[in-house]
Amino acid sequence: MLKCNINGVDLEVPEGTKLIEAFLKAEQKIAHYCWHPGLSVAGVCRLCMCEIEGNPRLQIACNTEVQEGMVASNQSEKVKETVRWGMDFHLINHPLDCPICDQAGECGLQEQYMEYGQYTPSMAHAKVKKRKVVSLGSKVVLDSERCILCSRCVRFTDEVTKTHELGIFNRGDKSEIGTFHDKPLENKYAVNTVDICPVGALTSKEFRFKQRVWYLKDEKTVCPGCSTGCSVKVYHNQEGLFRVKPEYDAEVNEHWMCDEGRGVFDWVNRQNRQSYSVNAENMEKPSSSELKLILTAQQTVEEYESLFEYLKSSNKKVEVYYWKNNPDKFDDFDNLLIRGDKNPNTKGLLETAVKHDITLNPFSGFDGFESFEGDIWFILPENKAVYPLYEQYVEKALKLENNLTIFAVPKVKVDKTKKNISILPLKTYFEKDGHFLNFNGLKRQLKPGPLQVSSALALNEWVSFVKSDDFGDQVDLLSKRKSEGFRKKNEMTQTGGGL
Amino acid sequence: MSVEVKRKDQNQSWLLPSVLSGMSLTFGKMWGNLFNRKKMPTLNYPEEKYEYGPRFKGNHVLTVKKDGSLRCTACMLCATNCPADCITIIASEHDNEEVEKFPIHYEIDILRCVFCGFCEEACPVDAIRMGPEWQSPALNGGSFVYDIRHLAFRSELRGGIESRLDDAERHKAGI
Amino acid sequence: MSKAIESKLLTEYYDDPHYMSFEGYTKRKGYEVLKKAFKMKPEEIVAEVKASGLRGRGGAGFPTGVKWGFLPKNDKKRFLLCNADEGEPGTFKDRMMMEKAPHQLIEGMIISAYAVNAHKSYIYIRGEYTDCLRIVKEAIDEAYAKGLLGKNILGSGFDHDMDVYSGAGAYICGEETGMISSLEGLKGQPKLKPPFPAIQGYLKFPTIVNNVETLAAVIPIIEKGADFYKSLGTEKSTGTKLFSVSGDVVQPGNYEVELGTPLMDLIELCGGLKPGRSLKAVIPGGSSAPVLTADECVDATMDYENLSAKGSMLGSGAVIVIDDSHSMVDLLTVIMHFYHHESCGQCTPCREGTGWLEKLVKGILKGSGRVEDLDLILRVANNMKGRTICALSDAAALPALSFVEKFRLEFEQHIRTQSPVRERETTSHA
Amino acid sequence: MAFILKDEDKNFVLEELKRYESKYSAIIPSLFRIQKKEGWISAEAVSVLSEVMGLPEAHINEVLQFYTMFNKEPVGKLHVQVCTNVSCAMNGGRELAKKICQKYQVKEGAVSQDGMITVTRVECLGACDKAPMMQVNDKYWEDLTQESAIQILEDLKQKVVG
Repeated sequence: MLKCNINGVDLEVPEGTKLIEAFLKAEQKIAHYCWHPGLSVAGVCRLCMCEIEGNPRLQIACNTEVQEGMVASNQSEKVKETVRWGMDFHLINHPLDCPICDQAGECGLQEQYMEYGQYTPSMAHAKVKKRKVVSLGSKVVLDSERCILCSRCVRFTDEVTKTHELGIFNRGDKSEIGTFHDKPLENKYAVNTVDICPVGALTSKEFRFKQRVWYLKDEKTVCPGCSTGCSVKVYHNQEGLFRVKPEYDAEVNEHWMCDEGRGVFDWVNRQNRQSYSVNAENMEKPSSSELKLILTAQQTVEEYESLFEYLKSSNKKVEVYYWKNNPDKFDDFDNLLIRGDKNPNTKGLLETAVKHDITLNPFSGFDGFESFEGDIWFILPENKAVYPLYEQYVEKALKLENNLTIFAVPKVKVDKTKKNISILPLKTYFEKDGHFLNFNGLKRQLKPGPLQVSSALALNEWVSFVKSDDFGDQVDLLSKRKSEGFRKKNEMTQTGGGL
Repeated sequence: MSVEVKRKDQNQSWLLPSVLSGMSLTFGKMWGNLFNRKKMPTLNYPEEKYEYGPRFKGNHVLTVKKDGSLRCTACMLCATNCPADCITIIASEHDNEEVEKFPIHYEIDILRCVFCGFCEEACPVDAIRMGPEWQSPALNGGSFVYDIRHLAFRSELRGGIESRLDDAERHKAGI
Repeated sequence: MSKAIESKLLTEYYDDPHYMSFEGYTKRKGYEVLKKAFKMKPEEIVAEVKASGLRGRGGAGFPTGVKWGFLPKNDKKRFLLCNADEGEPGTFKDRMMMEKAPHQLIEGMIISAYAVNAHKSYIYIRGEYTDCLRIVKEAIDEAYAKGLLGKNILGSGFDHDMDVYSGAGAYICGEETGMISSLEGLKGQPKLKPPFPAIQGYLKFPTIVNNVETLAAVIPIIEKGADFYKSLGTEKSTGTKLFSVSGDVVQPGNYEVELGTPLMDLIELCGGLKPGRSLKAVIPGGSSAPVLTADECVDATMDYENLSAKGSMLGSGAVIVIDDSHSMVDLLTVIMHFYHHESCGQCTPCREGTGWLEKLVKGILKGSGRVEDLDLILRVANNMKGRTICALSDAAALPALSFVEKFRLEFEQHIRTQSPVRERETTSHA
Repeated sequence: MAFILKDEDKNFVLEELKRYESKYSAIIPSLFRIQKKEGWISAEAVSVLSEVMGLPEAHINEVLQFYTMFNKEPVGKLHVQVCTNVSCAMNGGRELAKKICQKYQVKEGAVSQDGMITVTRVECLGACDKAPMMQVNDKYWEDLTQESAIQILEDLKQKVVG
């Protein structure tokens, strides 16, 4: 450990720490654009200037390693003046189209201008014109004029994905980010470039113009897209969920996530959900003593616990079937984040099953079910897109004559005259409490966010209903629970501003 | 604290003179208005309508460019700034990359509006203005929600408001 | 004032047209010094160069021996690079050296490589010098054929390979790390320092980068000893230097003189100013060096210390003489255009600042400028200086600062005559 | 017009790949080779080169766009590059460039109608003692006057036509 002093704050940092990291660790403000903790040092924005004792020249903190006893500060007027001018140099050719720009509200330039801005612009000449609204591929749009050439995106494709699609072409103030014309930015991690872009130069086609970011709240959660279990932030408001961004997690995904995972918000939105229960009273009737249960690894450990406990205590003859997505691609891994196992909690399911001494039979369709007379519980996966046989199995299930209970997040279309089928809406990962175990057994906690479908319950909550005596009343109550009104509230005026 | 009580003097106890002076004023005006209609301060609403000054802040108008397209860029600053939360905008991608973003849906719930004018002030491109129109009658609730058709293309409006603004002309005029 | 004489240490035989061939070169004692060097230990050569006080001739003037001493003391792979990407406006000495005496460069490089124990070297020649490329390439082939390159050179047990690499038109590749980037096949953008090239340079190997003239100057140092070399020039600026004199002199060209020669003598050596003209200014070290006014020129001597004391620098030794027929506004526009054109675009202050400066100066030239713009130029330039990875932003800022500061009257005059209306406006504000 | 890399050029590229310590170093020589053959470097050429060299297109394009000596657009048979930096500007380099443009009725950077001449202004070419100067294709022409420059170009034009 090295001792150093940052703006008068004494702290100890491990060897090899960059000065800028020490600044951030000491909770000192320091302007920066090009430096990103997950990428190599470029040192081109020249904003993280600081004074180091014993060095007459200002140094950039991102390319300086902390030395024993180093005393650094960025409080002097000289540094502040330099940073103000550094900001100005960034802005002289930057178009002021914040109103149109999707990044407005979370833009590095806006934020840092508040702190380090010059406020009296002295540039009175025509700005350099560059290309606008350039499609870099199916997911990302580029606006060269807004780009400050921090090179984060280029370094990302060079260092993280190693796909090398992006480059900075030309030189001087004509430099532009771009792809080579017949090789667009198409990789499975492309939208990360949008996240790391400190300005609005790169925007995501999916999220573009859907919402202004200040209308959104974020909720930290775990991506249920595959067994990697990246930590993510889900952005939502009363109208629903709008996007997912990665959250730093040193043990799992560091700063990144895959583009597939960015789609995990869609099935949470109420228009795609089973929003009411069908024939819930079936659950109350005395049922058969035999039960077949089909499940996937998309529920939390807590849900499996309570489910298995119930099965054990119910004195029924129970058979549990475990439905895997794509069994042949199940163990794939792309050496970065994406795994073939598209369930967030495979490890959790297997461990809980062992703990409760439950045998998991592989599920491969309803072929052996014809002679079976007892009850069937079918817990559908919430992320149905990764189950290629989903539609086929659901269709088959709906034709069964057994007393069938479907626990579903996605909409299930059912003939209402069929009294043997009951459908119970489930909560998604975004709405429930509990935890997942990822592929190597790391525990990741879910936090319940705002409920999107009011009658939805988590599996463990349904199980506790089933166990209780007044199941019917409870369901009635539940169906009367009104969906929360969702008029778009103006967050800014409500909180009294605070950009 | 003491209060001084004023005693009534003799003249004030006589009511008739005051009544008569009031009547003379009333009838004086009545005759004056009857025979000199031009000076009459009231209007025969709704046949006659009063035209307010150019600074009057009535119903909203969305300004348009010379080519007839909306000036609005759907930045949502008006909606953000609106204390009554009466503006709803849905943005979309424009084919022209110079425009980039435009509203495909712009609604003002005029019954919620408090006519504070914050939307006008928030607008960075002078796309919304408070106009000379001040009556907002309608037959059903839905008609109080004004959409683009109602808000824009109002070249017939008078009262000092321009609803058609061209950037080139404005630059020339030094705006 | 004593009339300066050329002291031809490097250019002694340049008049001989055969000097460029192997035969011609060996006839003039070529490759003799190499034999002498091989009898010395590498450390002795480094010590000798250090003792001679030889400073980098490319522009920065960093002591060569000290630079060599930065290399890690081990046997790991390392490279010697010769910087022949001569892009500084006004400089043409390396071109002449390579065209007239390629073997001199090769010999100097072998000695230097032996001293720093590098077994591979590259000569990075700017792409526009197609003749140089051809000549040097042929000379290298010749040297290979004669056993002066390759395995076990002259029986000394020292192996060395040499190659040329052509630049492709970028001023910034004259900066040593920019050159390393270019040689690595990247854009010629300078790299962050630290780590310095001597620790991590070409492909992360320790690398020494020296100018053509520096490497050639190693020969006389080894031949005649450090003491002799030190006896030339001044105390801190030892030896001789080639000055590329251009502009308004009668005989522009390369002149090798001792360091410390008075500037006026050097101009005299070039035949003086054109008849009927008077001196207005001199740029003493390539376009990036701050300009000297005629008054400052009088007692200026061409050495590192005197010029830096005058706020300018010796740079690459490109002396551009400007007489009273030229407008300083016009010349600054040319210089600013050059730096705007050549900024690599990496660091923000330089990328944006060079463009801004050009717009400002051009505005003044074209008549849309205002007196306030002069202050703005100073502020912009001051905030570009020393804020970037390499020295290009300094190189752009320094001439802007010196031109505007030293010739402010002329600039103001220009603004007044070109844009009288605006001028009235601004004064009325004040 | 599809770009085809001839076998000899391909071999050259493969040789260059082996010549330097880093594969990337072969990019500049390979681009020069293509430019020598084609006169300029097209996007197709970059694609082909990327395939032959096994290096990302974006990287080769970065290098191509960075250096000024690579022609990203077709140029005339005589590529006239007139130096307009300080020393040459002081001796009439800019006027020379303008004069040549006028004479051949061609805009700077564009190709003249007969496909013969492209005039570009370039930065210092290192011949400041013989200013003004120009480089026509690879060759330097120094100590010019407007008349002598035109004369030289006329002669060269004759040679090309002949």
